[in-house]
Amino acid sequence: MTLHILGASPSDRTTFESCRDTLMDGDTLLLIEDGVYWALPQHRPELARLPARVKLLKADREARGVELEALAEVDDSGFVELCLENERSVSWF
Amino acid sequence: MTLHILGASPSDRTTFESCRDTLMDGDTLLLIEDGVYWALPQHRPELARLPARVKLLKADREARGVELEALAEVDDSGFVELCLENERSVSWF
Amino acid sequence: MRFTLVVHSAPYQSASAGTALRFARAVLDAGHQIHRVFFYREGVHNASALASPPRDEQNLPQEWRALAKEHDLDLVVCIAAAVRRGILDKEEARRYEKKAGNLAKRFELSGLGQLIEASVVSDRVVTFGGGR
Amino acid sequence: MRFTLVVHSAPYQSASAGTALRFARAVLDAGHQIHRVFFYREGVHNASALASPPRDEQNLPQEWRALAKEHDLDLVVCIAAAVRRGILDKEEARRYEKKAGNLAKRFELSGLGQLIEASVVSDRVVTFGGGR
Amino acid sequence: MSKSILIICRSAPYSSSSARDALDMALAGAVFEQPVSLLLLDDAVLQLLPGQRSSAIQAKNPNAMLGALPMYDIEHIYTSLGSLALHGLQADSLEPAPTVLDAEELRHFIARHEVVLTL
Amino acid sequence: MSKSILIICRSAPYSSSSARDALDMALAGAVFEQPVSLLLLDDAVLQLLPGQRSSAIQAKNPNAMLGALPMYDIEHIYTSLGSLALHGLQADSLEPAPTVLDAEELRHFIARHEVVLTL
Repeated sequence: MTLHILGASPSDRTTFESCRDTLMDGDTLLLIEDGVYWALPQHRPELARLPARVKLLKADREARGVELEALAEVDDSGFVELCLENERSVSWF
Repeated sequence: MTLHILGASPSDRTTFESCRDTLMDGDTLLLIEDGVYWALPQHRPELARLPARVKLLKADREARGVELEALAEVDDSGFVELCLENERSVSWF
Repeated sequence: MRFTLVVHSAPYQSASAGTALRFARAVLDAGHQIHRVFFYREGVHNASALASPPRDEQNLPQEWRALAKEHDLDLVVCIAAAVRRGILDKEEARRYEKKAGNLAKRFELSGLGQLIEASVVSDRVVTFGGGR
Repeated sequence: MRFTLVVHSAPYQSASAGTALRFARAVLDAGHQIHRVFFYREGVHNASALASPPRDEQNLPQEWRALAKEHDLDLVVCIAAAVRRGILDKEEARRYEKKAGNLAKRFELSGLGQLIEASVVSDRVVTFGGGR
Repeated sequence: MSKSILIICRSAPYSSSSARDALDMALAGAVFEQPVSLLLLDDAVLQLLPGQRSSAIQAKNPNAMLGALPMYDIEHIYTSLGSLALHGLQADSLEPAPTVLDAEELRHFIARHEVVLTL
Repeated sequence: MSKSILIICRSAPYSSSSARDALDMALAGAVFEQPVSLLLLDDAVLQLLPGQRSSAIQAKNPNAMLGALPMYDIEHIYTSLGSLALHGLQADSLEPAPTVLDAEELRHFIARHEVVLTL
């Protein structure tokens, strides 16, 4: 299992699509930095279609004023936990 | 009249679309740096639909191995000329 | 578990420079080890001894130094990336005939082999990119 | 005609650092004037006196210095952007209690007012960005 | 001597120093008594999202400073319909509320300025 | 001790130092006798365009060094069908010719490596 870490804003579709196309069942996608803007209502439908579990990084989401609503988030220690639960991480930026 | 200078690759659609949406009749679009990849056959149809004259920066095009074919290019002194022919320049990156 | 962090961005260039520091703290707080932090590409500027941010702004070079002191971290800056970009230790300053170096204390210049070694011996490697 | 150039990127961060230098040469070759080159954001690293690229690589700080010497160019580095990022002249080095500065000769630290003034008095202003 | 200066920022608030650098440029223009316009395109419209608690990442919130621009005689912050649409935002839910330009207005807006600085 | 290392580069050859930095990482892996794979995604596939005359911009052509990787026991340069499609390129017109992974192969390819370094 792989932890995918996406830090790019939805305005960077190429990065999102490359990340999306490498997700496998059982993988986790962690949205950090400008990646948390994927949780804006406009972009959620695409998140919902991903085959991976999706989590947001709490500090980055709060900083940017994005609502959590029905999504799951982790704090920095949860980020570390996700790294341990998965065998490898791939960063997309 | 405005000189628009686009340095972003076609993989950055957001930058292209913002640039495109500000072009007026009589404006010139100069493709520099990774912007010259817009001259790849795959991306040409979109260039052809722009309301502006399109030029490539020669050194950047040659460096990246992109064919000129039916497009127009300028060398660095032509870049300076384009700045003078237009009242202002807007850089997109 | 043993972590290695790879940092590609300079402090003001990308949010990821700050994310890396927060992650490092979280790793240590959870009782895990950091085998190495490897600064590559523009990330070498995290090791500037001359960076002088306003008081009300985060000072990443200083915070890395403090964390390294507290936890005896191995902060390695890629020597080839650093020298090109004007980050020099005393020895490199001499070699390139510059008056003084500017590598902050607790950071060390070394080769990419240190990244490969760290990748091999660590349980997890996490890249903090941004600004491709 | 009078040009002002604004440079936002560091030498290895974006191709635009090199584009700016080529453009400056072309302006001068065509017999026009450069009122000022203003280095902002990561562009401040073009003014590093410590950058030491391999011999077979372009050395942008050195080439800017040479061009400035030949044409008496006004190379202004935004002081607020520079100090944060660890580019200091002698005076700033003293102010922040650092042993030495690292601003290359021919470059000068000054405020954003220099960019505004240059924008007002120049016929054309061209931004060399990259790495938003 | 005076020139109309347009500053175009296209970056989200914390992705880099870009948002704050654009503000500093705008303020410098105002201090030197030049007519300055600030146009937030694409991700830069995200600078106007309310409720940013940036202390969580030890960063300064550019949003607060955007609200102070009228004190420097920069009365309007501009954005485009396209930028709002990119992230599905409504102007009246943003703080400070921007002046929204449609496609045609945007083109003429740019052409109305003598100097355009982008970042 | 040995680990399989995947290096993913996503940058065009001259947009930044990324392409050359990825190569340096791959070579360092090979020198330290680790099994290294180099995957060029998205704009990085443009590193393989033939006929790059980079002396025009005083830059080194990473293409030449990519061709030398087999000497360091890095036999394959990988890319994806999606990356070729992004720029409308054919693998057999590229130099050196990459090994192309379809979507399914790409996912398994990543999962096969113990360490993934991106830039």
